[in-house]
Amino acid sequence: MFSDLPLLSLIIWLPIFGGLLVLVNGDDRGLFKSRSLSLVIALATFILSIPLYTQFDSGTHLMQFQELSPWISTFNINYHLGVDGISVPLILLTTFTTVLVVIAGWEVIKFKPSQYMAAFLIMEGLMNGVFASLDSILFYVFWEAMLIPMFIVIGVWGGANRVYATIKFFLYTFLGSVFMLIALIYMYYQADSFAILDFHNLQIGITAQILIFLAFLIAFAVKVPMFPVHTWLPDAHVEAPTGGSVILAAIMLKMGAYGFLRFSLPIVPDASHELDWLMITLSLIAVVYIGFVALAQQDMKKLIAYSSIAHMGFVTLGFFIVYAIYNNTGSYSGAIMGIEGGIVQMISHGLVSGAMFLCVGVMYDRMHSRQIGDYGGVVNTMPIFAAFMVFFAMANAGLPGTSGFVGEFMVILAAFKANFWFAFLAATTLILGAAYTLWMVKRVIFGDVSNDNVAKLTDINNREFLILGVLAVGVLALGIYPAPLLEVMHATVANLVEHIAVSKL
Amino acid sequence: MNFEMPNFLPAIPEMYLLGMACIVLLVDLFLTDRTRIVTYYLSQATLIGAVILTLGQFGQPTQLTFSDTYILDPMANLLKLFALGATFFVFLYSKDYLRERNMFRGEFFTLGLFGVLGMMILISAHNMLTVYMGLELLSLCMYAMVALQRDNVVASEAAMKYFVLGAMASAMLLYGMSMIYGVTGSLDLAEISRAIGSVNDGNIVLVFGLVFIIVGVAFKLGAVPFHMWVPDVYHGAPTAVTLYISTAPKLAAFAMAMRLLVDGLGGLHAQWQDILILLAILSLAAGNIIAIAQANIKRMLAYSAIAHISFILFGILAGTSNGYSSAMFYAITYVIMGMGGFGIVLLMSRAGFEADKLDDYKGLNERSPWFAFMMLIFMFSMAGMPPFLGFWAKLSVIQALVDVELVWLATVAVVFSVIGAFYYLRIIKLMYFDKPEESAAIESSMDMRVALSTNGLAVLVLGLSPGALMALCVAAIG
Amino acid sequence: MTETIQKINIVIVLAPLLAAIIAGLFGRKIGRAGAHWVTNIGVAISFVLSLVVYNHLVSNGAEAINQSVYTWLISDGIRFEIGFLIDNLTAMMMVVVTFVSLMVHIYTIGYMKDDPGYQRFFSYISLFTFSMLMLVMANNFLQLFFGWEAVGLVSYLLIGFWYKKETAIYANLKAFLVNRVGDFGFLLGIAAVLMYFNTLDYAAVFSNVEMHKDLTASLIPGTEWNVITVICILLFIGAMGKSAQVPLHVWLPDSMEGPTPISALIHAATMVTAGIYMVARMSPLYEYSETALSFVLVIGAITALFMGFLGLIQNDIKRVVAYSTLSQLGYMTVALGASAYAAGIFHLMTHAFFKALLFLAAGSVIIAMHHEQDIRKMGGLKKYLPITWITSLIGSLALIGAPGFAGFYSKDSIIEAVGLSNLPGSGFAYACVLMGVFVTALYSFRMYFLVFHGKERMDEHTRSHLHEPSKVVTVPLILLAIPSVLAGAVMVGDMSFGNYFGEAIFVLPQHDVLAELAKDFDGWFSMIIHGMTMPPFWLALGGVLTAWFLYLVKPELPGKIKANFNWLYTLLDNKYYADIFNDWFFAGGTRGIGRNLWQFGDVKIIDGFMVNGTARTIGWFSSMIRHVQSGYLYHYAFAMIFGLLLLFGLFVLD
Amino acid sequence: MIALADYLTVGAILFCLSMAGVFINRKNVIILLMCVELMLLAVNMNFIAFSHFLGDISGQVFVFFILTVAAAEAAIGLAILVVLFRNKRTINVDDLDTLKG
Repeated sequence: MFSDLPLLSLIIWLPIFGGLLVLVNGDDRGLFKSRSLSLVIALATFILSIPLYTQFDSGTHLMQFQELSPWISTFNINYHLGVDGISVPLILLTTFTTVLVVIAGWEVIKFKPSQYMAAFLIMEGLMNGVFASLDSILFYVFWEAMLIPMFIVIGVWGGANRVYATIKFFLYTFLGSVFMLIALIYMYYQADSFAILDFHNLQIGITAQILIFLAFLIAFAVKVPMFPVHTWLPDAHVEAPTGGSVILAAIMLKMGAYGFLRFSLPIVPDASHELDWLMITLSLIAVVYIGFVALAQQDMKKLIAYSSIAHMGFVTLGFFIVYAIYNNTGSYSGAIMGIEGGIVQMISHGLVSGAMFLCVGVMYDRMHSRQIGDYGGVVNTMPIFAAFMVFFAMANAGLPGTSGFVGEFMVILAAFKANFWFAFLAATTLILGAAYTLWMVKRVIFGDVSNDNVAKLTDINNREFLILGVLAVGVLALGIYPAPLLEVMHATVANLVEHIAVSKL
Repeated sequence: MNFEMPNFLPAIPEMYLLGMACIVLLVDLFLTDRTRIVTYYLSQATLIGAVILTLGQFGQPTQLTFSDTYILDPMANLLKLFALGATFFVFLYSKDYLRERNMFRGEFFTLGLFGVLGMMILISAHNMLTVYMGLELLSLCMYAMVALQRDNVVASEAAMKYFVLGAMASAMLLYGMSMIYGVTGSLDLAEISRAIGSVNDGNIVLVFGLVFIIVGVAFKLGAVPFHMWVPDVYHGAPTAVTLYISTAPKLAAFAMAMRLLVDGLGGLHAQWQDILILLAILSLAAGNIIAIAQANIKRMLAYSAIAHISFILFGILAGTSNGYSSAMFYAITYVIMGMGGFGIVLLMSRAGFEADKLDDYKGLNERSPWFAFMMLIFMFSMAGMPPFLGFWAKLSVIQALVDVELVWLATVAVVFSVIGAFYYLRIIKLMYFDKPEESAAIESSMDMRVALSTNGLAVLVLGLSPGALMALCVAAIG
Repeated sequence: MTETIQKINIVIVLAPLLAAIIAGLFGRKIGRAGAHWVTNIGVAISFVLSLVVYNHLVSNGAEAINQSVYTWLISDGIRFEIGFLIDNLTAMMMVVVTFVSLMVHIYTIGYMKDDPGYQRFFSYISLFTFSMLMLVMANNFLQLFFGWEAVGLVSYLLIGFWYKKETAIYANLKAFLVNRVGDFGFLLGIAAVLMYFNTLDYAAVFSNVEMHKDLTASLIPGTEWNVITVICILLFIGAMGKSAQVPLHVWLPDSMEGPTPISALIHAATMVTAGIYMVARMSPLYEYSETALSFVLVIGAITALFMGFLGLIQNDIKRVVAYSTLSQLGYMTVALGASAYAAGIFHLMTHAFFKALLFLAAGSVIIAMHHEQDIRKMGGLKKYLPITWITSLIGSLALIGAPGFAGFYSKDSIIEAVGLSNLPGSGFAYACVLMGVFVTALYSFRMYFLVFHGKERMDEHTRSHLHEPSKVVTVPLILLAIPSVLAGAVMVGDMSFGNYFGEAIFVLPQHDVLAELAKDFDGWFSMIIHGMTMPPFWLALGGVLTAWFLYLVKPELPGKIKANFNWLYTLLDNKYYADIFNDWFFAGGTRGIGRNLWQFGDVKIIDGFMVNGTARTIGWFSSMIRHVQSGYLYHYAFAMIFGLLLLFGLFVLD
Repeated sequence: MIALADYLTVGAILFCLSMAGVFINRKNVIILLMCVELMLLAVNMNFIAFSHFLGDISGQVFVFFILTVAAAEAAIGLAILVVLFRNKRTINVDDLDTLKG
């Protein structure tokens, strides 16, 4: 029944126009309306996105659900949408997370709830657009436009130091992406088109490739974020409201990694080959350095933010060990595992970090503090919550059986094929990840009731239980049976590896 | 000696405008303050009429008239259309502001109309004499308008500065023109262009002339280091006048640059490209950086205007029709955005309150979510964020630069855009993140609200489908 | 029949899982009784069915079963599966695990009856049973790792079961992290297996070992490493974590912060033996690396002896047993190192019974003493707790390897096997295990005498309430005491010297010390007779007598010895300073590195200097150059003229 | 015979003088206005000289326009000056420094 609908357009524009509707509707005419309206829109979008998975043909790497119509003829820019095995899981993650975020903000957001909800809905549409665009300018438009609602969300509903954080966030990411724009325009003159797939087949000289790669790198590295351009993330997370943190961690970071797969690797494979040492180094620094830094954090959100950076290090590591595997073993066997592991890690991190931020949000809503030192013995007053928190913490530490394990496992396996020491350094996350996560859990959750505020805590209500429960099921399901997720991406990733193995010089 | 009747048809809008401006001037003499609104309506009707007449010329082939001193081409047509339209909005936005300050008199509108006439002449100039006449007509009107509020101390200071510097710049332009005239033996732009082809490259007089002409153009555009008047005049002039100065004349200035540098001195592209690169980078850097330190929104927007000008220069210096059309697109886009930005300032101001401090915008989202949203659109658009119109303007200019392999320049441009984004963000931060210092609702007339909303939505809608406007600009440059 | 067994296998695994889920999620609904019933039944089902499987394989001699349950994922053409490999080794482990687990489940009903976390506790231990079964039944490295980590998780949860106790939540974090250090190596080992064998399936890997035995890799540029050695050592690092071998042993004594049933089940009988099991399972790999075997041997020997010393000075009843566990794990590891895998596994089994027995007995004492664990405050309990007393005595005798008891057979096999081994380090190992016998006997009976004999040192109030705990506590003690006596004699012929494990354990002929021993083996009884003539027996006897003399005959003597050898006592009391060193160097060091990297790297350099520095510079620049706009007309004019000259200058330069 | 270059030199000197006048004079706004007029005269000188030597009349036509416009400009300039004086009670260039930064 869905097959003849322009599904991709729907999941982009339904939330955007829905968001505008919520905005226009306003919150003065009764809070209930704007919230339930938002929930309906978010749910509808989620339902509309399901056929993308169920009707997806996993046997081919070609773009599916394509939509193409001319947009700006002057520059040959088209409204071109389509998805493959890499983007479908990310779109599903986006639509799914947005539903949770809407529910999570239900009664917590008292100040201008309609604007809050509208911002998230609009953001959802834009993020779907990022993952579904096949025209690079269209991609860029969605990519950049996304910053606006996020800027507003952090700035309006954020914490005390929100102005610094949000402007830092905005300028950092803005600075990153403008270089990409120049690279895109440069390629437009080579390909005479802004279509991403045309870029994939472009022959480019090595110097140009390296410059393009660096331009992309700045854009995507900021978003991922990779060391050393990561410092906006902890600040943004700390100040953002819970929903903002969730979207930031669950989806926005993935956009950078997605960019590597969609742009950097296939468009400039030789430069990727040439500079893979840089990417691997930065990724490993992200894992190790950030792991240490996370240990030192006193603020729960900051800690989880740093852990996000470390986890995203696995993603980029998985993507860029391709050539090192080839150099070491003489074949590209293992490369697919690295990339697939990276993608799985993206999805998993979306769920786990989202859940972690929601957990912190649950506590913050009650105590209005994110400081680890203000807590202690939460399990005494919030046993159900504590169970969830420990569970997600374990997932964050990469316990097998949770989704957090799958990606890390695959990436470490692949990294070993590239170089023992890559795997060695990557595997330190086993220790560091467990150390910073569980140490926090120990200080926050366990122990005797540390102060009166903790003693007054009430356990989670049904709404919170629903969100965390759904996420827990997702985390567990992906951990126990990840095959369906990988099924979708096999053909695409295999084709990608085949494509990037061929030099474009 | 046989006298040939020139073909007046290409200049019909100008002649109509001249006639109507005189009528408005006369009619206003007979009106009392109570009935002054008639002047306003008459002026707006004049502009609408001129728009209609201009539209009537739409699509006509290029024509020269008045002994080839006057040209009607698609570029002129489009620019005039937007100049007239912009002035229409300027009058509309200014109405309430002028009333509250006892400035709602015929002078503003008649000067405004004559200024538009100057712009149109400048846009259609095909002879250095016409350029000069148009420029002076426009400038003299603007000098007078800045000083219109007679008891305003800063305004008169701004007017004085504007006048002295403007006259000096005119003189320099003229000096350059005299040099060009000396070398090429003609005032006609087409003749000059032809003659330059046969002049040897290193002709020092020609270069002298070129530099002086560029100074004149740069002054009009407000490019660094000939920008000094911009902040003071924008700041000092009554906001309605600032609005006028900051919008339509930019189109005229763009046209002047096109006429002189491209139509006339196109053969010297290699020479003026370097100069424009220098001016553009200076403007970009100075505009964006100094704007950060401003506490007055008019002054901040002035510096932002300086920064925006550099993008117009980028388009022109690319030296391709692609570059010209993107510069034109940028100029038009800037007019639309700038109009909105100052429009919000006018909307916020009321008797005795200028709303020109940045802090006046604190918590606007709580006082008026809709207009806060409009301002957000203008600011993000100016910062060059998609999906707003400003992004496409920047995109087209940057692609024009990349096209001529000035990738490094494109990189400089975008980096400074990021620095520039900071002060736009600050406005949004004030509107959205801060608590309002006063809770009074924003009062304004309905037509103002509607117009401003249209303006804002235009930035959004044109941002979502900029194709048509871009195509128009491309067609206009041909 | 095979298909039925395959289904049974799935039930064996799922029954405790289901029970755990029910007790965990619906604990409040089904109440305390509901929770213990559901979990006890779940584990009982597993136990009974394990016996069925055992019977099928061992008694009926059926073929080993290698079954696949489902495909976890496929990537890069490599299948990652969840599946079971059931052979004699597995079957034995299943029986041991489910049996001990069942005993502990029953015992817990009594031990935890007043605890508010009753349902949670049952849920955890059932979950543990599930995880442990997943571990031992795995037919591939992935699932092994899954079970490996899952038991780690449950151990973490159970050590921190009393989450209000600061020491408990410290201990569980420590346990998890130390285990993670082991897992770090383990995971790398798995990655190495995948890289060189391109599969994680046991069968496929083991059948290809020989082909890879001379393969080398240069881990550090310029040096060549034998791949099998690398894999084995990496995997063994995992085993060192889980089976608490020096230097990763530090978590185990602290894990005694958990409730006693847990100490019995997880930290003595089953989970900690996972490493032993894993190495035995990997025997086809280890056999091809003498380096790795030597490494295993030496580590095991160090653990066996030096952890035993620590048991001598402990005063906490559970800690004494804990250190004895460490030492016994060392014995098992030594056996593995000497290629006497079968003896190691045999000791694993007997140890599971008697150590669980000892722990539960200790638990019984603790209940009776109202949660007093200091043996200096006990004494003369024999008459108050007769069942506990007699079962403890059996356990202790089994532990020290008194001839006839289960521990005797397994331990003697190990000691003699080590004596025959000629791997590098075997001499050292032999010395260690021999000395260990004396030490074991000394600390075991020191505890035994201090608890059950001698003066009653408890306070009056406690004494008046002393009585034997309820049936649910004593019945498991009795049930565990039976195999602690008998298991050795019954199984020794098959396990140590027979062909019990079939193809599950692979030994190269030149390493096969047990086969050497088997030549002299002539039935269990003659082994007793033979054992009496061997040094271990006399050493054990000496240990017992020393303990008797020191703690019953001349109780004032230990204090004098302590005073005379103060430095030694201090060294032992501080556990060789391992904890202090770890706290200072690793825990403190990492925290310090983290803080410094953060404050210096992120806050100062990146944020302070680069990000905010840029912003500040621009801001400063902005506030400076705005003064160019001085407001003076002549400056403006000058700027224009300056600009004019600048443009001319541009041409001059051209 | 006076050569073209001589005329141009005079024009240039006049122009430079007036430019110097604009930024060296810090006292009186009226002097500024006069300097501006002088600049235009320098330009006129150029135009007429070129016109003469080129034998082209349009340069001289331009001069008439310039003269006319200069008159209008002067009118406006003086008007602004009057306004300024009424507001500030001074026509000292140094006092025109309210707007800056």
